[in-house]
Amino acid sequence: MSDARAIMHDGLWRQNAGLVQLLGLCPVLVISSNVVNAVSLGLATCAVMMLSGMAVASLRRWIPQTLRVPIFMLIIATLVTVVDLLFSAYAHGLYRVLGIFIPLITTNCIVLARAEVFASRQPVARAALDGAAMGAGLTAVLAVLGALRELAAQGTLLSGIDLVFGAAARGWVIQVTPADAHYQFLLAALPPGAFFGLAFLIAGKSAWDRRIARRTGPAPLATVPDGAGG
Amino acid sequence: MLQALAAMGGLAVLLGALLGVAALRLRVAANPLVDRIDALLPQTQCAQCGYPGCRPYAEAIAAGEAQINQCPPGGDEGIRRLAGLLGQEFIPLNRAHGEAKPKRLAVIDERVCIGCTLCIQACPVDAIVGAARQMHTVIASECTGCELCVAPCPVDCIEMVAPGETPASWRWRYPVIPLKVSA
Amino acid sequence: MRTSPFLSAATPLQRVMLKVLAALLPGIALQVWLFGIGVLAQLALASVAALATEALCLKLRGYPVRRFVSDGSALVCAWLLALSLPPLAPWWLAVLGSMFAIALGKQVYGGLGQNTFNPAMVGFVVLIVSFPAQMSHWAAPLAAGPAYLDASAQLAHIFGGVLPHGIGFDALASATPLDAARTAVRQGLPGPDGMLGGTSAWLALGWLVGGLFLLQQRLIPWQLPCGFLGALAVLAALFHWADPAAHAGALFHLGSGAALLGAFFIVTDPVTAPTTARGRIIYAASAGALTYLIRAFGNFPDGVAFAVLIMNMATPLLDQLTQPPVFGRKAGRAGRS
Amino acid sequence: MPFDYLLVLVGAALVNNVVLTRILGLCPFMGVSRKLTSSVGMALATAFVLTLASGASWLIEQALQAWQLTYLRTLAFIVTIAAMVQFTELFIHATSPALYQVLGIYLPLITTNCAVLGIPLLNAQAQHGFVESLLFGLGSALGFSLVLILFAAVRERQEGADTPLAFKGTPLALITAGLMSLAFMGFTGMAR
Amino acid sequence: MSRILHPFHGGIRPPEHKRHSNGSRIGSLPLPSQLVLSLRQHIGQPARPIVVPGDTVLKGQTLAVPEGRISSALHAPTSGRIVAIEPRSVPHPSGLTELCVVLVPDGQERWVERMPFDWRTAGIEAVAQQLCAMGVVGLGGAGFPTHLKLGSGRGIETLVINGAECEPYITCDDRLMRERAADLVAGIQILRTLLRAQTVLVGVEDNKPEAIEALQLACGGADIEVVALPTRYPSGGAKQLIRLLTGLEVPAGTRATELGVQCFNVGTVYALYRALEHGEPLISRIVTLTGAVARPGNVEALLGTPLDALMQHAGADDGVEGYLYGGPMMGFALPSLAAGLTKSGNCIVAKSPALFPPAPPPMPCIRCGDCAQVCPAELQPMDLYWFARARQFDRARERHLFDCIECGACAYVCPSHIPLVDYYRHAKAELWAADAAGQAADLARRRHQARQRRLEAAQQARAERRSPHAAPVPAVTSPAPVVLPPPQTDAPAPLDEKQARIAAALARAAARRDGAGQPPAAASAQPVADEAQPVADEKQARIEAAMARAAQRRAAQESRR
Amino acid sequence: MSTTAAGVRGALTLLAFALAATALLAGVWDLTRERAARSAHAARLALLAQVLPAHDNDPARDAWPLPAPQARRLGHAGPVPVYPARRNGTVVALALEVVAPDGYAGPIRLLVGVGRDGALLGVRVLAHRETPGLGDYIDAARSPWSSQFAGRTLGEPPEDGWAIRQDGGVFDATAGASVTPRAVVAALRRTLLVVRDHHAAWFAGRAS
Ligand SMILES: Cc1cc2nc3c(=O)[nH]c(=O)nc-3n(C[C@H](O)[C@H](O)[C@H](O)COP(=O)(O)O)c2cc1C
Ligand SMILES: Cc1cc2nc3c(=O)[nH]c(=O)nc-3n(C[C@H](O)[C@H](O)[C@H](O)COP(=O)(O)O)c2cc1C
Ligand SMILES: Cc1cc2nc3c(=O)[nH]c(=O)nc-3n(C[C@H](O)[C@H](O)[C@H](O)COP(=O)(O)O)c2cc1C
Ligand SMILES: Cc1cc2nc3c(=O)[nH]c(=O)nc-3n(C[C@H](O)[C@H](O)[C@H](O)CO)c2cc1C
Ligand code: SF4
Ligand code: SF4
Ligand code: SF4
Ligand code: SF4
Ligand code: FES
Repeated sequence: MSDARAIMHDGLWRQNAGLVQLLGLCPVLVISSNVVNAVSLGLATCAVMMLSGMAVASLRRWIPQTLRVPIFMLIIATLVTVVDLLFSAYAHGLYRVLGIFIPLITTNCIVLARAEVFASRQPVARAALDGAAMGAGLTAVLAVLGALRELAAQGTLLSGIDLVFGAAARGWVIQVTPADAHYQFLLAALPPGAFFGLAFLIAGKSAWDRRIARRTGPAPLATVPDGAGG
Repeated sequence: MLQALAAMGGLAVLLGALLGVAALRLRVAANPLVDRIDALLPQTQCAQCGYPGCRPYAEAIAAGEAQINQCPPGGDEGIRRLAGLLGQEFIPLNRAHGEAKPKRLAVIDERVCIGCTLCIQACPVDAIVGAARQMHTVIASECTGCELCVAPCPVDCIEMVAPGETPASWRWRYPVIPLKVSA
Repeated sequence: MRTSPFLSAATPLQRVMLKVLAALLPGIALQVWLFGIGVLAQLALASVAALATEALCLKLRGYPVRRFVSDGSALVCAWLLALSLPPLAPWWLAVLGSMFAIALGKQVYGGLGQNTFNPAMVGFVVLIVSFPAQMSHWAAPLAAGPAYLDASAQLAHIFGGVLPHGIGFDALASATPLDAARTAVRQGLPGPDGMLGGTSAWLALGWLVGGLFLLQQRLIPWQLPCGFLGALAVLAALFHWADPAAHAGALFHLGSGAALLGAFFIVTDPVTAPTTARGRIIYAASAGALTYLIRAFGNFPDGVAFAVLIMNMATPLLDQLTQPPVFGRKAGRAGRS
Repeated sequence: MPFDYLLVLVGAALVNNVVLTRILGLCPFMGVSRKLTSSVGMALATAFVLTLASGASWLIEQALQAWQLTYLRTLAFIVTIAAMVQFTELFIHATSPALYQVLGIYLPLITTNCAVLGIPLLNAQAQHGFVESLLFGLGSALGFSLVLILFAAVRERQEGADTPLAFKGTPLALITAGLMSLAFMGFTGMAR
Repeated sequence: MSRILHPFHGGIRPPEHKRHSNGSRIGSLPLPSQLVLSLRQHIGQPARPIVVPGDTVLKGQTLAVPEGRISSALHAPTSGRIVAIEPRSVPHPSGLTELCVVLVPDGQERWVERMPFDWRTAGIEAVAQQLCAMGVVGLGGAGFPTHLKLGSGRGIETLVINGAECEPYITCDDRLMRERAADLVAGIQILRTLLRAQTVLVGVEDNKPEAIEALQLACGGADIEVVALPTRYPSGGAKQLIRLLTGLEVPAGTRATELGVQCFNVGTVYALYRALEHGEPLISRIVTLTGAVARPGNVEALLGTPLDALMQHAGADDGVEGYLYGGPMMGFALPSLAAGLTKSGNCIVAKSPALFPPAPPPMPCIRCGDCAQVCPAELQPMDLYWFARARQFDRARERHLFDCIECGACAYVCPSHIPLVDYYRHAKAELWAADAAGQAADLARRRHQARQRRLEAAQQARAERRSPHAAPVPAVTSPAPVVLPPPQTDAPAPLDEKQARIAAALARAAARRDGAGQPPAAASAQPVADEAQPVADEKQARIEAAMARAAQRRAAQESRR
Repeated sequence: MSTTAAGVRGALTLLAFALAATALLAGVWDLTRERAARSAHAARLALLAQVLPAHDNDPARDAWPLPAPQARRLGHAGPVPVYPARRNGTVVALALEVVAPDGYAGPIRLLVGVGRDGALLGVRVLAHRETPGLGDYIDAARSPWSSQFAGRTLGEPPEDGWAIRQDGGVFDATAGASVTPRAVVAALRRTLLVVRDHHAAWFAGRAS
């Protein structure tokens, strides 16, 4: 099913929210200071996107054009609040760490953008897949950025995992630099570090894309809309 | 629960009514963006962009359906202007639509022309004169170099030639300062 | 093809940079005299790291390495960074700072002349934010210090992190006047008495000599140092007048920290400062004011680096808003018919 | 008292700048900063809505707290903001077509600027009073406008630089934003 | 008495190098064996030749007449025979060729009849016409036709005579002022009367004391003020000179006349004097030969004199590595010495490495601001450079690129040795080209829209004709109002019908060829061939080949689909 | 469609969606409310447990508000809770929220446990703005620095020992960052003084 693959490819790479569309940047930059936070928020966003995609796609017949944006926002805000309530009940530690960034998924531009651009014109299944793919793409970026920053800042991976899986998970933390070296590079943990990290990720992607393009020759001819040229 | 429903319901009724009224009052004006985009296109009308002329392409850009890098006659400079107008990042010309090349003019080889008028029908800017069965000529000052007249000619008598350079038409070149040693 | 003019009378860029380096020498000499050989070690470390980073970046970007590395701008950047480091700082501080300064502050932007932020200050700020502990360990000046480290001991500390037996760093450390002043004020103790800030005032004199040389050589416009020092002094005097107990006076502020070094060598970086006369005044005066505010109310002891970076981001807008009227287009000037 | 208010204003505008310190509202910051003129339009529009939203959301928050419905906060805020943005658009269109021409296309984008929701949420979290809320909103709006306009001017200049190809465009803008954020750390400690 | 000067912003003081060439009197040159006269010796449209190869002409006889509003005439510098009118290389940075009249002197110097012009009674328009016919253009560098600078007789307040000669090396105006001061003053008096100027100011840089003295002497009691200017390049720029002398600033895009001032170069005034008082058209000019030459100095040379003859006369050294046309600040490197001297050729400098050490390779701009400090137009040259380099030409225009007078002061002081003026010239050229392209696009848009409308109307008409209820339609063969090209007149022919018609056309063409063996009427415009038959054959062959090509192409297209 | 009709239609549509959304939310809230409150409570208890000895009551539920005058001595503007830990009904320890106002970069909020014998049981930093990497070693998550206070009383060390080493006291402090620990030590000492002053009442389980 190449259609689904195309949607996945778009979401994960070609139209990646964090690297290409540059939407939903605020949580990406703030919450990516370690892997656990990053992935948690990424998955929450992913869930909201999938659900809102489905909701919008299934309800689109009843949504008047002029009230589109407020109603989309209504749907998204509701779903986000549901997620927020669930976090507060079942992952309280994480709930405190993520703070206002859970409610802020509401205004995460990528959610509304997908609702508007994709979900409001597509069947439910595709909308769900698109939401999931976009969310997964965002989560992937968050995970990579989180890992890079956590490594650079404190030389660990998965610190804070106990907030998700309880105190038992404390041992899962991977100490990359020797603990007694007190390694730290604070810049990486601060917002500027997030900006630099994302910049280098995007630069890397663009360099990679260019290399691929060089290897495979110029892009294939764009499809000409039917009836054009006459 | 009831309180919640009442509160949100009240808010929604208030805002919904406001917006409902607002939506009607909002006039949908013609999109002035199309004109501004069209003004930046070279008007060669060559259809290389994949649209049947410059204006349709302008409309497609305004509607967000087309990229700004599909017009070879406009070249990088044209893309730069479009990017400036639309606040987008510059992207290089999409080679799939053709290469940017210096403007050339159509010249009809008058010894071969059979006067079939096919080229006249093809020319989007009426730059070819001549009546049926008469020899045809291109008005150089009005030819946009779109090459649309080349293909229909049954005897292949139309050639695209680059106008020669004279001191009057000569332009100062971009000062080439070899800073980079390799790309 | 090269066209007119066919004549040139400019001091070549390399010479400009060399003169800036030369202007730093009096201050460096004083700093070595005050703090010891460590200063030279930091200079050397930063220079090597900066040149190496510059060469690597140029190579990666495909530019002629020799020509651009030899333009001297990386050295200026490295020296200014090294001079703002604690003389006994561990070796990797200077190296890391220079790498960030050149790679992130300069080459990512396209190299010489294209950067938005002052590279040396980018390096400095990265360091002070990332390694506040190491960056605030200023040893006391040798002349006044409670303990004396000879050259080899200094180098041993810089490169090996070891101190002679029996001496802890606490024994060597001294708060710089700015730091001491703010710490005192925060704890309700009497602040400095408005006099010059001890030994660093001597240093200030060194930078002043170099700065005057640059002014005389017309390598820096007067608006920048004057605007900077003027705003700093006026604000300091104002606050001191309002509450002498809580705020040190103008002379103290001019004589301590990086005020004069900044005024003559950092605020004046041509690439990152505006080019119009009005823009330069606004830029430098704002930087001076911000320096004072950060010193007096912020968390960092010295504000020069932050103030300069903050104003760097205003430079393009200032340049645009302060365009002088072009010949024949001046309002109110005869000529508009 | 006036001094406290000034502190709130300056604190929100510079010390805890929405974009550079709180990291909110980045999408418009990155997206509408390629041209100085459009950034000025965006700054004006956002400043207006942000201030208005701070005031309106304070009212709503009072009601929600009175009825113990704070879990509806996000929902109520965002619906109000979305409606307010649309209404602003209408209002400007009706009263000043010239201004509308300038701001028109930026207005709808404001709804998804997370600063517009984030600042009211922070207001609610910090239990600010009405005047404080309004000033906090205004200060944040000023801070947003200031850095957006400066950033746009910086980016306009950078367009002409020999930036390495991989960094041209967005990566360089992000690095610049990062350095701006680093520079703004100089303000830390200057207000609560 | 000294006048209060109004110094302009910026400026530089390059080494003068005037001493090489200003020590000796204006010399002359033996008649060269050939004169190459470009038809574009001035700004504007080139002149239209009215002689043909083979004609013999007298000295001063008109060779070409002005074409269009901004143009000027061209005359034979000496008597002789026109041997060719053909593209020859001209003094232009491009090194391209342009239409030139080539004249071989007969050595007899026979003049046409020369008649002084009664400029006192003739109206100013008549005088202007006479100057145009005499080919007088500005000799200060730009070559703007002088008759256009006289205005329409409204008169001006201040007449400024430009004797500044601020560029290094050039001394032709200096020598002119020293040696022909009396004629020059007579010319100034003519201009003052014509323009009804109240004040006359002659600006001369104070590094030419002899010229100042000579002029003052010649002025005698006349109310002409000779003002010594501080030596500072580019005080000779018209706007800078006007500002210096009067304090008025002429904005870009405005003419000085609007402010009541007009400025003429001394050489121009002298030429005007010769043209009006002696009836001599502009056929020669004083040119400085200097630089790395054995005998630097000034010569009065006939227009069209090959530049290598001039350089031979001056004795160019062996070490010369190129020549500049004009001074080192504003001139350009000559691609070849084969061109002939033009009216704006005030100086030729032979370059040697000693005088012109090679510029070090350019470095990036560090925004030091030195250039802004010296820019007489008060621009921010580094910004213009930044935008021009990034090809953001519109931004450069916003920053007043077109106020730049290309004086080169900025590049002179740039520590990074950036050829700034090159960038400005490039940017200006691109902007002009873009403007032209924009106009062409507007034209194309209008024509395209007209065509669309016409086609729509035609379609509608057809639709109406086809509809059964339509009124009986006149048997139209040419429906819609036909504009320039007769459009496809017949009703839409089905494809095969069209093909048939093409075939018919081909057949017709073949028949015509076979029958009369005459070239088609239109072909007579072609360079005439001697024999018809080969042409016909050739045409046949061509058509066949072309048809084969076309068929091939179509086949290829088909297969691609 | 008239303007009013459009208004009514728009209002109704939005109303329908809003009601559905609210209903959904209210439902979910109802379902999670209990659990969320329990989670929050548990988090609070876990934190208190770090500074309190073993106990058999729920200190969070048993907390009483500290009146303003005493709260002010601990650096607060208004009332704050005091958390008692009881074993078999007797109060064995108290946990207090304390503010050290003079940290390097602003106030430092601490949670301090004090035993019946007047000894410090534990110190946890709730919130601070000290320089990361320099002043933040007071945070137990960063370094064990704060554990040195366990067992300290007003007499042990004696009064002039209640200071950091640099100032002649007994408590460690990182060289180059003495402002922060100074503030903490002073705040702890103030806390012990306040507790001593109200020892009788508080450990009897009374507010004052
Ligand atoms: C940008 C810059 C920032 C500096 N920052 C500090 C600082 O934060 N603290 C400091 O003590 N010295 C700083 N210095 C070093 C001072 O210029 C000066 O060398 C030092 O304060 C003299 O030490 P003293 O005051 O102990 O005599 C800085 C220098 C520069 C160039
Ligand atoms: C930078 C610059 C320098 C010039 N220097 C001189 C000069 O020294 N002498 C001069 O006669 N014209 C000079 N010109 C030309 C004048 O601007 C102006 O064109 C001339 O004086 C007008 O007189 P004309 O039309 O008679 O040539 C210079 C122009 C420029 C742009
Ligand atoms: C950027 C910066 C941040 C600092 N942050 C702290 C801090 O959070 N806590 C602290 O106690 N000292 C901090 N200091 C150091 C203080 O300014 C002061 O020098 C130090 O506390 C004096 O301690 P000492 O007597 O041990 O040298 C910081 C210094 C700098 C330069
Ligand atoms: C007067 C002058 C001052 C300079 N100041 C600095 C400076 O403060 N920091 C720096 O990195 N480079 C400085 N440079 C060097 C150079 O301009 C700088 O590295 C550029 O920013 C690199 O593009 C200076 C150069 C000159 C001529
Ligand atoms: S490619 Fe360009 S010139 Fe050709 S039709 Fe399209 S827009 Fe017009
Ligand atoms: S003559 Fe040919 S090339 Fe020229 S505009 Fe017409 S169709 Fe295009
Ligand atoms: S003189 Fe050269 S280096 Fe200096 S600002 Fe001008 S162009 Fe740039
Ligand atoms: S060439 Fe142009 S920009 Fe340069 S100094 Fe002259 S007028 Fe100014
Ligand atoms: S996520 Fe914050 S503005 Fe888009």
